[in-house]
Order: sequence, then structure tokens, then C-alpha cells
Amino acid sequence: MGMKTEEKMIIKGRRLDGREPDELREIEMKVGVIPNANGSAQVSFGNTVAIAGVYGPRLLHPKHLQRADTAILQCRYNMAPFSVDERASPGPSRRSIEISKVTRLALEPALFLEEYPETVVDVYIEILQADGSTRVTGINAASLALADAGVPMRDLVVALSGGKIDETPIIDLNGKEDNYSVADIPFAFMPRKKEITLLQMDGLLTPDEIKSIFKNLLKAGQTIYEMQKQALRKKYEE
Amino acid sequence: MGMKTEEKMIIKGRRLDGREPDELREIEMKVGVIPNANGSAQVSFGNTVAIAGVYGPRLLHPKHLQRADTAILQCRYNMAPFSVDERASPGPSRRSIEISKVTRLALEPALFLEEYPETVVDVYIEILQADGSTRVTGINAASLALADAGVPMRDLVVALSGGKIDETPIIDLNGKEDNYSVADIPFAFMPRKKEITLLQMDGLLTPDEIKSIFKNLLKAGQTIYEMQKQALRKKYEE
Amino acid sequence: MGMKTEEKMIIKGRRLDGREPDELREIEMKVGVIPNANGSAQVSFGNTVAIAGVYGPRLLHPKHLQRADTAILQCRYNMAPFSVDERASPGPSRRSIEISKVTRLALEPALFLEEYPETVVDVYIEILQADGSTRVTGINAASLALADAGVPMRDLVVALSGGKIDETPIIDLNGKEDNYSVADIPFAFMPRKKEITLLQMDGLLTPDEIKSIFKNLLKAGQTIYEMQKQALRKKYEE
Amino acid sequence: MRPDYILKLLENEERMDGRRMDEFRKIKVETQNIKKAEGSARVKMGNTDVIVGVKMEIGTPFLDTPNMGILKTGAEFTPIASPDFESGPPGEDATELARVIDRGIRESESIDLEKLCLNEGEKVWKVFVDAYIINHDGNLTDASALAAIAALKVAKIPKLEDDKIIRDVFEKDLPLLHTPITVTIGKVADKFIIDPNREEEEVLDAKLTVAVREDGMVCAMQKSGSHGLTTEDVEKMIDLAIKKSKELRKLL
Amino acid sequence: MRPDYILKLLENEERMDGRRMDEFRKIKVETQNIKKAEGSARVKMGNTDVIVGVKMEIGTPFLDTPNMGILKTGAEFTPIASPDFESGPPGEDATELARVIDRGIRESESIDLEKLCLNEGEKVWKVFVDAYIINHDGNLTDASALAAIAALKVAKIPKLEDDKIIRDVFEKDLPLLHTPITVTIGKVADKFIIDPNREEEEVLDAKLTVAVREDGMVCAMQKSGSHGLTTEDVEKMIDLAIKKSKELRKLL
Amino acid sequence: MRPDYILKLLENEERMDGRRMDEFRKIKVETQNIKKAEGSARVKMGNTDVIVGVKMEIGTPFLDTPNMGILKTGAEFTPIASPDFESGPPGEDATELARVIDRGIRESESIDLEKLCLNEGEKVWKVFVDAYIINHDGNLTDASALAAIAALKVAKIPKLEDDKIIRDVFEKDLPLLHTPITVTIGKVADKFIIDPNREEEEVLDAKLTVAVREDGMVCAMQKSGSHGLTTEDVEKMIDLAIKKSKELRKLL
Repeated sequence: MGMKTEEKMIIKGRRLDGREPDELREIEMKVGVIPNANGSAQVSFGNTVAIAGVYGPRLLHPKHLQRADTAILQCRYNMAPFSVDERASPGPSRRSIEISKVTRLALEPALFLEEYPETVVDVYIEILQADGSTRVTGINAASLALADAGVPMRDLVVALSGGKIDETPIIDLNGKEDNYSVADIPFAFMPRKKEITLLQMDGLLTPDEIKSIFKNLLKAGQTIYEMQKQALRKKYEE
Repeated sequence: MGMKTEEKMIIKGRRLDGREPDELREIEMKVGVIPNANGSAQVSFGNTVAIAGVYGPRLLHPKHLQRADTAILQCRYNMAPFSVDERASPGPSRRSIEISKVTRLALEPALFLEEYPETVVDVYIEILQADGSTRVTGINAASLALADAGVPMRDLVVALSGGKIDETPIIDLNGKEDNYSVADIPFAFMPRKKEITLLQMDGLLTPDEIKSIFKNLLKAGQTIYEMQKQALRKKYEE
Repeated sequence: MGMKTEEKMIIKGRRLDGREPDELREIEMKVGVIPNANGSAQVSFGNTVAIAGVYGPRLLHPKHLQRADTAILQCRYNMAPFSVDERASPGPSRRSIEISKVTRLALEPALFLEEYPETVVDVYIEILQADGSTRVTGINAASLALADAGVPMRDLVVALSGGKIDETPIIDLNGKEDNYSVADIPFAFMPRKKEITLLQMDGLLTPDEIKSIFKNLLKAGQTIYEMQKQALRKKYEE
Repeated sequence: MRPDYILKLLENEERMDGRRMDEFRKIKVETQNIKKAEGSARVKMGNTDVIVGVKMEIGTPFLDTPNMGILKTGAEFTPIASPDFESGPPGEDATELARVIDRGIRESESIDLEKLCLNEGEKVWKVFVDAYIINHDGNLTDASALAAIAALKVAKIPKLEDDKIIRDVFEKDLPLLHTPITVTIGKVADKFIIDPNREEEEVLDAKLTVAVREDGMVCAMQKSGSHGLTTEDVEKMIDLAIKKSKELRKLL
Repeated sequence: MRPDYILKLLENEERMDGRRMDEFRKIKVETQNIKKAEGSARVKMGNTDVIVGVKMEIGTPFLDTPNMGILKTGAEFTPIASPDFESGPPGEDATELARVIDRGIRESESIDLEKLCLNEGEKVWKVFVDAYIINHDGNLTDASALAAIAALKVAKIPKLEDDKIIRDVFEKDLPLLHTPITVTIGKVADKFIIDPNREEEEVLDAKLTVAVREDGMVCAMQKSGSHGLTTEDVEKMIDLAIKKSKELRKLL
Repeated sequence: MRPDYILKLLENEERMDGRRMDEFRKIKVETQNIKKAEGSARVKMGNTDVIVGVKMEIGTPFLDTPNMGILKTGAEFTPIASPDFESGPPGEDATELARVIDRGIRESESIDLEKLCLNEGEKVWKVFVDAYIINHDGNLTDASALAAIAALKVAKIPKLEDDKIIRDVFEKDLPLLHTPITVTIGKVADKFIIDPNREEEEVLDAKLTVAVREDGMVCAMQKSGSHGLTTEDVEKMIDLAIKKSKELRKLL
């Protein structure tokens, strides 16, 4: 939950950027943006931009970290120094350490890691512009990058945020909404079986409000899912 | 040696907390307080509380640190953030690095490390409340934890502090006495052969004063020795 | 290039310390100054003093860093806390990391590293007093230390700085000149074949000015070369 | 072998220590047992043992909240607590734990931070909440969060004299508006359990941590574990967490 | 095998991608594509891809230059950019890159630092120039330096209100006096090449990076590589760098 | 082999370099040989070679001693000094060395810290004492402590102009009240020796470092080594240290 403000965030049913409560920002997805990576993608939700690169599966060093029964998934979420209003110092913060962990857990259920014992799959996410919902934007980029790398997947992982502002349930919070929301919910799921793989929540909500936000998330998630698939198809068409 | 003060620290032969110069604070010792550890103990001297856990002997990794002729003893002395007046930042300070080293040297002579080649014995000491004499309280807890872990020992290691305040030799300095003492001596020994294994001194003393403090330390140390043995017996009675 | 000043740095053709533009400061070189090192040297250019120690070729650990076809050269340039006006905090700065790298590249072409596979040659340079031209002073010390260690060399590496101050090309900048120069050029070369192995430049120069400074550097470098050889001979005479 | 056995038990709604699926281990809450802290609590849930100490310091407010005190939450996995913990800076799990505890306190608007302003824009109280793990036998989150709110409830603001903190002399209680309670629900096969011990944690498919306020508002959630959950799962888990939070709240 | 082949080509003045020895790869310069930066540019040189963002913050001036703003240059070899890059603090090469970019800007007197003083001795603008490598296919120095000067050229100074920065509202352009261009010349056998890709870089004997101002003044040099150069080499390399800098300058 | 031989010699009260058990190696003390330091000394004890530099800076006093200057002591085991030393932050031994040197100076009340107050509660002199090991051949503690007090004795306070330090212009000597001397006594079998070289150090059972003031007061002690000592041992070692400290004091 964010700071308090006197300002109204929803006026005549519209959000300050003109969106309906259940409307996504403009979304762009592009696969194959980093030539050196085994897989990569850039995803933007409005002014939030994330780029993800996947390296691997590759042999894990040092050897004593290898696991004989499975590949290891490593994720790093990182913000570029120029991605935020006040320049961010390089290096991991407590926030980015936590996000790296929940990102890994959000992606892991989608992967057949057991097929690549002794290896590591490295997923690196760089936030180039931060205007709210950075972690879910990063997870979408990572999902596409993994698919682009040819890592076998049960399903794509679709991510977006939901929340409540003033009295209204909304989705896809931008930076200002993130600051002044009553609650926000970073969310990721695999659409095919509707399995939630990322779920966090900050703020104040009743169980019923949470249910209602879930509905919006699953619905809008379907749109993002189609866009992911289209972005992957587009690469092969080119 | 501490800061200067106009205040009298000994009034009519009594210390500010009512003790005689050669009187210990109330001491509590309890063995087996950490279920996960191979051995553990909590020791308090007045308001100073230390808890120690021993893990090992266990195989040392990485392998190139192993020694074919002996176990390695590793000690870490650490203060909880809430153990002191002004919150202590986590992580090692120069002070705690030095204390960790002298603690190791204080314990090492009591152990038959050569019986467990290629292994490590880890002794972790956490100070939960700091009111003077924390390192010696920690060594007492570590001595009990090692015995509790069944690590073979030549003798228990008994530790306490001595010093001089106003013109009087004292033992078991509390925090305030530590700040305003003329001198303080952290001290540990193995009572059976009266071998000193920790000896430091800060402040100003004549050789004769040192001798006189040593006598008090050896005497009061005997009391602590009995309490250590009783704490160990009590565990087996339970 | 340094800061601006109204002050004249060359008066009647003489620098503030009385030198001609193409005059070196007083140089001292002594070989074999660190008994424990395989090779060592102390070199001073005026008030700039560097001491270098060489350890190796010695087996490189951990093993996976070893190279089957060559020795590795490692260099560390470091300033003593008391070597500068304002006490320097210990630990590497970005400046010292860069200088360590260019120092390694300045020395590498002189060595037959391929003769010692799987080993490392460590060159440690400590600046004891900093009064300008510290990195080149360090390289001279390192060159002597390597020769002293008996590491086979194609040639000695001779280093010095050049630059421009007011309108005049100069060599061997002292600290004040470094601060107020129009340009400075750290420079190292192997005199026998006149191969430049260190070349950096800060400031503003025309290509012709650079040429003219190069001439001065090569000429004065010859003097330093002779001094290096004499310092080495002197060791064996003793 | 052992994990398989534990798993089989759970699938039959049985637990290795004989508890029901929705039953806590024996819980003991002691407060004010750390003399140097302005507030403290030690919580034992079975063999899990956590101390939380609250320290009050003077600091500068953040630019965008010049009239509010500051909350800082830390968690240390001390190496005494488990053979798997190591010395060194907090890892991923300790960092996550600290942040989850922090969110429960912060998002419930538990501490009345505006009352901790001493001089707008210049000087405020900083409240340090440090969780110290003494023995790790599972469910660190619930135990630590319970210890945190218990410690905050008894915490006091020390006296100030000329901007210097007089320790041991207190002016008033730390102003609390709400008491969040954190309950973690585990899922294994199609069963839900609470308060897993460490061996049980290892066989769980997923967990959901839910922080609940005394007025029934959910104020924080965090999913973990390597398997997904459906929205139906989550909704059931939230309901169960709200229900069980009432039991824990009675211990305060 | 492959390196030998590349080397052989170069000795015959041929390149693996068919370029002439003194020909750049295709270069694309985009500016202001990072919305949160006060200035930004993304430069692609062939497959090398670098973003530079300029951020403006308020800081305290250095003691010896109380009336001048502060320039801080960083470079990150993000692990997305190459299988060889690792997470963690900047290594030797990233540190050198940052310092070489910094020197080009600083020594050319590019930014009018005196105009960035807000309150002598107390408050000045700090200009952060951060190079972020997105894909590494050689010649990072020229690409990063080009992105840096391109970003500075479009950078703006945000508005101040009561000493608080109002992001997204700008008062004026960042005051620039000069535009340095950095060109690196590689030497292999007795040939000189420009803009080596990563595989070519591996067979080079030596490189010389030269920063040149629009008035033809050389403002920074840095030799690298494991072989020596003669003064004649260096003089030729400087001339070539000056010549090729004109091509790059046209892209701004 | 070699250690056994050294041990055997010592048991017979003989030493590998022919010294008596209570004889120092040749000691050379040079002062003010580091031009940038406000005070400096280089001490050679046999092949052990240590430089101590004293730097004076302006700082803020500690809250509880608002009218006193600040002493900060550091020690670096530079990798030039021994094949066993490595680059990196100070380890356990360097940290201990720094703290033992510090205690000798601090506990003897050597520096008149009250005279280093410039503006109560706001501005005081900070005295940095940095020991730099150039060659390690044993007994680093005594050599470093001797260099430290020698450097402090010749240290000067630089001139201040508008709160800026004018280096190279000095106002007065650093005010010293006492000169502590540190002597380490080694014990092997039932023998005591002083000034062990590095090979001798390796066969010692225990060591006791004793700092002694010119008035005979003991101001710091530190036991090290892997064996215990009796109180009788300690008392003898203190007496020997006091006796030998007089020899060292003559070198100042």
C-alpha cells in the first residue's frame, strides 16, 4: 500500500491516465533482442520497460553446486541506475533480492528443469524504465526469453498487477497508482491450468475484494497470454 | 580503561549495584537450549546474556581447508542488534573480529582437536544482552556448549573479568563499571591446572595490582567452575 | 588535465621546483629491499616513492585458474594511507583498479610468461609517498623487482610521465604540476626496440605536441634505463 | 525415505507429531525479556525459537514523508539456529523474511508513525524491529511476525533530554493502531496445513503467508514454494488464515 | 582455428564481415528513449548495443572546486550482455571502461561544470552518466562513449522547487561546451583497423583509444592489449582516429 | 625438521641467529621519512620492517566525548611483506595487530586528546595511525608499536585556515603525555624469549604482549598462542617486559 493523498485517483470512472479500471496500458513485446543470449525479450507496459536474457542450460560451476537430478534456475532482477527518478546505486538492494527470489519461484513451475541435470539456467532481468509493476513486467520478459531460448516449458508464465485505488479494483498499476493505491497485488500464473506462481499483496483488502481482483487478473492475463504467443510467433515469421 | 567521571563508583566498600568488590553478579547457566545444535548453553552474568551453539565436529568444506592431522576450531562472537543501548548494525566489527580470535585461542587449549582430523568444530556465540564482560560470558557459554556437544575436553574453560575501579580491585565488571574503570582484564583459565587461556588488559595497573587481581580471579573462577559442572549435571538429571 | 590556476607554472623557462622543462627529478633506485620477496625494488622520483615486491612464478591456486600454456601475471597498485595529503582509506578505488590493469599490460610484453605454465607471477606495488607520476614510478619499481626476481625478460620496462604546462612540453610531472597541467601522459616503453607498453593521456594536445612530447620521453627514458641497469648491477656488486 | 513417509502421512491428514492439520504446535510468548531493547518478545512454536527486539533511535525522516517516523525491519538467520545457516550477510531467505514481517506491520498501519515525528522534516523516531532466529524448526514467518507484534505491543519510547536518548527511562508506549497477525498455510497434494515444522516444510508443494488485521482486513500476502496454486486454493487458504489468526491473537 | 582464420584475413586486409579495415559497422543512434533519464541514448554498432542514461541529482561540491558541478561516470557489464559477464560489482574491465568514458568527457571540457553550481560551496548539480551494456560484440569503448556524448547533448536540467527536483519538468539544456568523440584503433601484424567486433578483438596485438574534440584537439588516450606500439604506430593511429571521428560526429 | 631444530635450540636457551634469549635483534628507528605524513617512523627489527604514518584530519567528536580528539589505528599486512599475505580487507591477525597497537596508545593516555578539540561537540582533530608492514620476519607487534609511538613523538599538527588544512605548514607538535612501549614475551617449553623471528614464532607455545608506560605502569596486555600460561608465567613475563621496555625506550 502506498502513501496517502487527498488527490482523487479515479475521476468519473477513469484513471488519471485515462484508462478504465480493468484496462491494461499499451503493451509491447519483442523476442530475440539480445544476440548473445540464448533467449531474450523486451517487454513494456506503458512506461515500464524490462529486458530479459537467458543463458543456459549450461554446465554449472563450481561443480559442488551441481545437482544430479535437475538443473538449477537462477534469477536476477536488477534496476538500471537511470530507470527511476532518483538515480539508483548499482548493486543488489533488499528489495531486488526478494524480487529475484519470487521471480525464480514464479518461473520454476513452468520449467522441466529435471531434464537438464548438472546445469544452470540463468535468467537476468534488467528494468530499463520503472513506472510501476516492474516485477511482473520482468516476469513476462523472462517467460518470453525462456521460450525463445528453447527451454522446454509446461506453459508460458503471464504476469500482471492488480490492486485497489480509491474504492475501485484496478489492474496494471502505473507508478503513481502504485504510490497511492489502497492495495496492490503482483500476480503471475500459467494460463493453461490457471496455476498461480506469483502472489504477493500489500495494503488492505477484504477476502471478497481479493476474489474480485483475481477475476480481473485472470481475464486480463488471458490478453497478455495471447500477446506473448504472438510475440513468439512473430519471431519465427521474420 | 574507560572514560573519566567525577562519580564515585565504590561507596562505603560497596559497588553501585550493591556488590562487594570481589562479588560476582547473579549467574545463570543452562545447557541444551538450542535443539538443532550439537551442543548449546545460555549463560547470564547479571544483565549480560550470551547464548552459544556448537556444530561439529563435522566435515570441513571446501576440502582444501581440511587438515589431515587435526580438526579446525572456528569461533564467531556476535552481538544481537538489540543487545546494546544504541542498535548495533549487523555484521562483523573490528572489535568482534578480535574477540572471535581470542575466544578461539581461549578454547583451543581445552580441546583434543587432533582426534578429529579433516573436520571443523564451529562455535557460535551470540550476545543477547550486553552489560559488561560480554566476551567472558560468551566463553563460559561456549565451554558448556562444547561439553554439551560431547567434544572431548581436557577441562572446562572458566572465564570472568577483573579490574580496578576507583582504588579498588574488583571482579565481574558490569557495563557501567566497564566504562569508568581504571583497568579491566578479560580472563579465562582451565581450573584443573590453572592454565590461563585468555588474558587481555586495558588500563593502568602496577604489576602488584595485577597479581592481586589474578588472585581474586582464580578464586571466583572456582565458583564459576562449580556452576558450570552443576549446569552440565543438571542436564543429565532432567 | 588538471584544475585551472592563474599561477604561472613556468617562470623564465624554469619550473617551480627549479627544473628545466625536460629535466627529471632526482631519481633513486634500490634493488632487493624486501627480504621475503623473490624480487623487490624501491624507486623514488623526487618525493614520489614506490616500493614493489614480486612473488613467483609460483603455482597458481585455485587450480581452475591455471593456464596450461602460460604463467599469469597479476599486478596490484596500492597507495599507503599516509602517502597523500588527505589520508587514503585502505582498499581498492576505481582509480587503483584501472592503474593495476594498465600496469599489468605495461609489464606483460616484457616477460616470457609462456615459460612458466600453471604459475602466477604476483607484482605488488605500494606507493609510500605520492607527489605526481606515481603509476610510472611504480612501474619502474616493478620492472626492477621482476629483474631482481630472476624472471626472464625481453627488456626492462622504463616508465615516466610527460605533459604540457602553460605552453611548454615537460616531463616527469610532480604533484602540483599534475594538478595544473594542460595535459599529462603516463608512458612506459622497452628501450631496446622502443616499444611503448603504457600510454595514457589526459588533457588537450595537438598531434604535433604529442609527437614532440614523445621525443622528450624517449630521450629521458634512456637515462632512466641506464639507472635501472646500474641499480641491478649495484646489487650484484654488493 | 523419511520425506516420503511424512508426505504419505499428510496425504492421509496425519502429522508426524500427531497434530491435526489445522493445529498449531505449543506456542509460548514471553515479552520484555531483553533488557536493552525498548521492546522485546521471544516466541517458541514447538522447537522454533525466535527473539524480536525493538530499538528506538533518532533519525532523519524520508523526504516524501517529513512528518512520519521510520520503521526498519531486519532478520538474522544466526548460525546457532541451524546446521544449514552460515555466517555472513543475510541471504535471500532472511531478506525475504524481514520484508514479509515488515509488510505485515507496515501495511496494517500498525504503528502510528505520525506520532513518532519529533521535528517535521528534521527529526523522527526510527523503530528498528530485529528478528533473531535462535532455533529453526519450521514456520519462521509466523513465529517471527508474532514475536514482532508482541514486542511492538510492549515497546516504550525512551525519554529525550537535549536530543539525547535516556535509556531505561521511558515516556510512553509506542503508539500502536492495529495488530496484524501472520498465518502461513501450507498446501500438499490437495490438503492444507498450518504451522509446518521443518521436515514438513520440505515436502510442501506451496505456501501462502497471509497477514490479517484485528478487523479482518487482509494486509499482506506472500506465496512461496515451487508449485502453483489455483484461485480457489488461495481463497480457501485466506479463509483458513483469517480463522487461525484469531487463535494467535489471543496469545498477545 | 577460427581465430587463426580471422587473423589471416586481417593480415590480408580483409575482414570476416566484408568491411574495409577502416570501416565502421552499421551504427544506429537513438536518443531520449529512456523516459526516466534526464538524457539518454542507445547506440548499436553492429551487434554491440549500449544504453547511456544521464541522471541529475543535487550534491555537495568538492572542497577544491566549490563552484563546479560534479560528473560521475559508471559502466555496468550487465550479465544479459554476454555469456562471459557475471553478476557482481564492476570488474577491472568495466571500471576501465567507465574511466575512459569519463576522461573523454572531462578532459574535453565538454560539460560547463561552472554553470551547474547552485550555491557555491554548498550545492551543485551532480551529473551521473551510466553506460549499460545490453549486448557485447566488441568495441564497447567507442559505442559507449558515443552514447554518452549523445545522451549529454540531449540531456536537460530539471526544475527545482524548494530544493526538490521536479522530475519531468525541465528548465534548460545541460550546458555543453564541446563534443568529444572516441575512436579506438586496433593493430594486428602491421595493419590498423577500426571498430573491431568481438572475435577480431581477440586477435589484436594492441589497441589505442583516442578521444578527439570538434576542434581537432586530442583530449584522452588509452593504450591496451598485450603488445607494444612504436611512436610511429601511435602517431598513425592518432591521425586515423581524428579522421574517423568526423564520421561519428555526424551521427550526433 | 627445521621447526624441531629451532625448538631444540630454544630448549637449550640457544637461538638460530646466536642471540641470547632476552636479546633484541638489531633495531633501526628512522623518523619523518614519509613526507606526506604529519608524523612517520620506519622500524627495522632484524628483517622485520614496518612503516607507521600519522595523518591528521578534521572530524566530528563522539557524542560521549564532545571535547576530545579521535584516535584511529589501522594495520595493513601488505602482500609485498610475505608470501603468505594476500590482497584484500584486513584479516583477523591484522585487525588484532591494529587493536593491540591502539590499546597501547589509548590506555597509556599517550595523546592528550583534549588538546585536539577545535570546537566542542563539533570539530576535533582525528589522528590516524597506520601501520604498514613492509617485510614480515616476526614480532610485528613490538616493531609496529615502536614505530607508532616514534611517529607520534615527531608528529605535528598542521595549520588551519578557514577550516582547511594547510599541509606542510605546521602549528605545533602533537601533544603527547606518555610514551608506551610494547614488548612481547614468548614462552616455549619452560623458557621465555623476546623478539622472536618468524621461524621462532612458529614453535612458541604462547606469547604475552605487554605495553608499559615510562612510569612503569602496565597499560595493556594481550595473550596469544595455542597454549595456556600460569599466573606465575604471566608475572615473570610482565617483569621481563618492563625490563626490556627500557631498552626500547632509549631508541626513541
